[in-house]
Amino acid sequence: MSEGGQATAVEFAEEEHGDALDMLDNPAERLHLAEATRMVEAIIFSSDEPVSRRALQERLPDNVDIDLVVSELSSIYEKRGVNLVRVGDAFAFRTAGDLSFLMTREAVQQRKLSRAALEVLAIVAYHQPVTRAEMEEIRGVETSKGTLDTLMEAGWVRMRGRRKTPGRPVTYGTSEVFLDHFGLAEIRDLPGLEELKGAGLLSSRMPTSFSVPTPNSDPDALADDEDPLTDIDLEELGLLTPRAQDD
Amino acid sequence: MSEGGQATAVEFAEEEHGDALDMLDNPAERLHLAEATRMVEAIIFSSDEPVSRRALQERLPDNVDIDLVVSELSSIYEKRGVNLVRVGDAFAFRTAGDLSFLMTREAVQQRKLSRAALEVLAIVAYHQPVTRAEMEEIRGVETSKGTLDTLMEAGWVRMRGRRKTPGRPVTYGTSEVFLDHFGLAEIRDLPGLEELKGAGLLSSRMPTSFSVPTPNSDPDALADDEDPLTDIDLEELGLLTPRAQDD
Amino acid sequence: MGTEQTNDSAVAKDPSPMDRLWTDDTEFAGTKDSSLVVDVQGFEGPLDLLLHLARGQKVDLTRISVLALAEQYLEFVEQARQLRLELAADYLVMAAWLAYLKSKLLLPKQEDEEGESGEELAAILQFRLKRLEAMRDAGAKLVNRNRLGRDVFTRGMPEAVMVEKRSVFSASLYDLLTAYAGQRQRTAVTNVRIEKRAVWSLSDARGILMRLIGTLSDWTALESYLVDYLSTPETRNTAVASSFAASLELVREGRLEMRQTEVFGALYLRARNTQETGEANHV
Repeated sequence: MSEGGQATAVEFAEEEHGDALDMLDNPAERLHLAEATRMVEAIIFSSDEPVSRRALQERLPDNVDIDLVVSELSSIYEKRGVNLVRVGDAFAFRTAGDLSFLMTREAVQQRKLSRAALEVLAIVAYHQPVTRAEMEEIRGVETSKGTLDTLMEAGWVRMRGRRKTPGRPVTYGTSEVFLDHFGLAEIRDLPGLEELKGAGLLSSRMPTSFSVPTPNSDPDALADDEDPLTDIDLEELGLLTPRAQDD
Repeated sequence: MSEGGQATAVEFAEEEHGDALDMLDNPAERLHLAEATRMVEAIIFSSDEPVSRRALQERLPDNVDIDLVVSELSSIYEKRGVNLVRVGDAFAFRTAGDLSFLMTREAVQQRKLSRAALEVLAIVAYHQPVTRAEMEEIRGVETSKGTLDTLMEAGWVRMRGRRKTPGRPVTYGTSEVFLDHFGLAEIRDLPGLEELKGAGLLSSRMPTSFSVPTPNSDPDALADDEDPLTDIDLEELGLLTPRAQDD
Repeated sequence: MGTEQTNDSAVAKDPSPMDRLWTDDTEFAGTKDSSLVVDVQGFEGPLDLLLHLARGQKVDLTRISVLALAEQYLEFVEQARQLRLELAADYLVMAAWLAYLKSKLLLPKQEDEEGESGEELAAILQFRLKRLEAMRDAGAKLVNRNRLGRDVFTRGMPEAVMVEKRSVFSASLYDLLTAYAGQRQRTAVTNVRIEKRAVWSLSDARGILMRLIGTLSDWTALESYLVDYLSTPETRNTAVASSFAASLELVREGRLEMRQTEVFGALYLRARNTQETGEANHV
């Protein structure tokens, strides 16, 4: 709300709460005004920008007194958690000023995961435990360090251990957070080849040699050719700052 | 509450508060509730997506009774141009259904659902969790590639998990986006669900009660009834299951 | 609330392609393209066609003449074949089943008969038609509700990003799977060209058999139903060979039983009563 520019809560100084309706003696007129108020409320609510007086006039029946309706709506919302505000010659709903603290908190911007990151994530999920070299082999392109970092930062990918092969490359796998985010009870719930085909995600004309791996159901169990990560490994990888003496 | 529809007479002026407030004797409590209501109003109003109960709980003081506040808010908005609706375990403000005639300008071009897609969507919604094989059994035809894909892309259908049967087939169900889109508070609100269930039409197997119709099993039926099939109401289907004899 | 309003999307009126098919012979007789699949004409599979035929009887589905329905369907398939229309396999599976049903309904019930009686089979068919119709009606009710973005609208100017998800990144399972499938597909060398097939592959035959035996619990001659309806003269040999091989495979897996009373005699098949997937749970 604080960002509202010159927006000011619409003030129709002399008028008090609900006065507009009370002023009308004729029940039919009251009903008419009430209906028009609902319309204006819905229009302003759903519009993606402040709605001008003229725009309201165009969309409402001819005999509607826009000023009266707006003042009525404004008084209805006057003490609510949301107020009707005037921005120049237009109207909009804004969170009440005293509640703006509710809005700013936790306003974390969500970012869309890049295509490359999605691909890497999917490969880690299906092919885990998988090394970076293996990811590259599957994808056919080099995986940038940043992509993996992003996925680890998101908490979806974790280092599992080291492959017992020369160079002892780090193996990657998915985390609990990953399962949670994607609504999977267990990693085995990832759809297999037939399911992907059935859902129309994969062409039904894949070569017969094509396969989709089924990840091990226990994500924590190390494969036969995996060593666990030690603290030393983690330090080496820069993930663990050398221990300071506690207490 | 989700049925924000009756275009009946609206009396704004006198009904500023819902019932919940009136029920509270203690002025301090009333004030407390009124303030909490403003906060919830602001939070839900500010979002275009449904806000979950949990998210509300996290943002409000501990001693706030969310259910009470929401029901209060819901009654305040019941007859307004904007209604509070429940979507699964979340809440959102949506323009009132009876004002749709007014909103045509806002309407975004909706992707046309093919007959097949609509059929599959209905099957997923009413039979969930349902496997692809079961969908095919019901429709008597293979689901063409892309049909499920389209529904998943729209975000209405999602993979739910796997059936605990040999082959562990993936099961499908609907999402919160689906509920929101079709104005349903929960799956139980699907039109005609109870009747269909009662008629045994939601089971994957023919119910035993759905036995071979014997001649004259229904003495009240007109022999020369020529009603076209399209007039069959789902409720009437409930008559098909032989009634248990009353004692 | 919004159920009466006219709806532009989906399920408006049945196009009644059947009527065209029966009345406008010239259009079809003139069609030389034998690859024309009836599916394309507007039916969503054999059950849909049956439902359409059933409506022609103008009675409640419970009182419908299943025998007449089966005959109509078989006649339709016969016509289609004479017009050299290629019918999708599902239609032929249904034809085979209906031919079986018809024989059951016409023949007097034997004392030692196993499996469902003709009346029970007819009830199964009625149940399936009713269930499909119910789903179709439900779908129509669904799309005619007040829909978000068409009849009902959200806040046009959301003020804050409501973060429910703890995660900074947004991605759905669908996004993930699409990315994976797309990527694997790109890298897999897919220069496989599928020629228009004149043969039944083993997996075709298997699929068709599976669908067929799911509904047959009585001994059924492989040839008399399956091959008659499922194959054209040109594909008869390959159909027999593949179905035979596929049925042996299914016997081995314990899904099928096979019987032959004499050397070179007819082969009889029936499903082994395996418990299929349980009832769907409902919310």
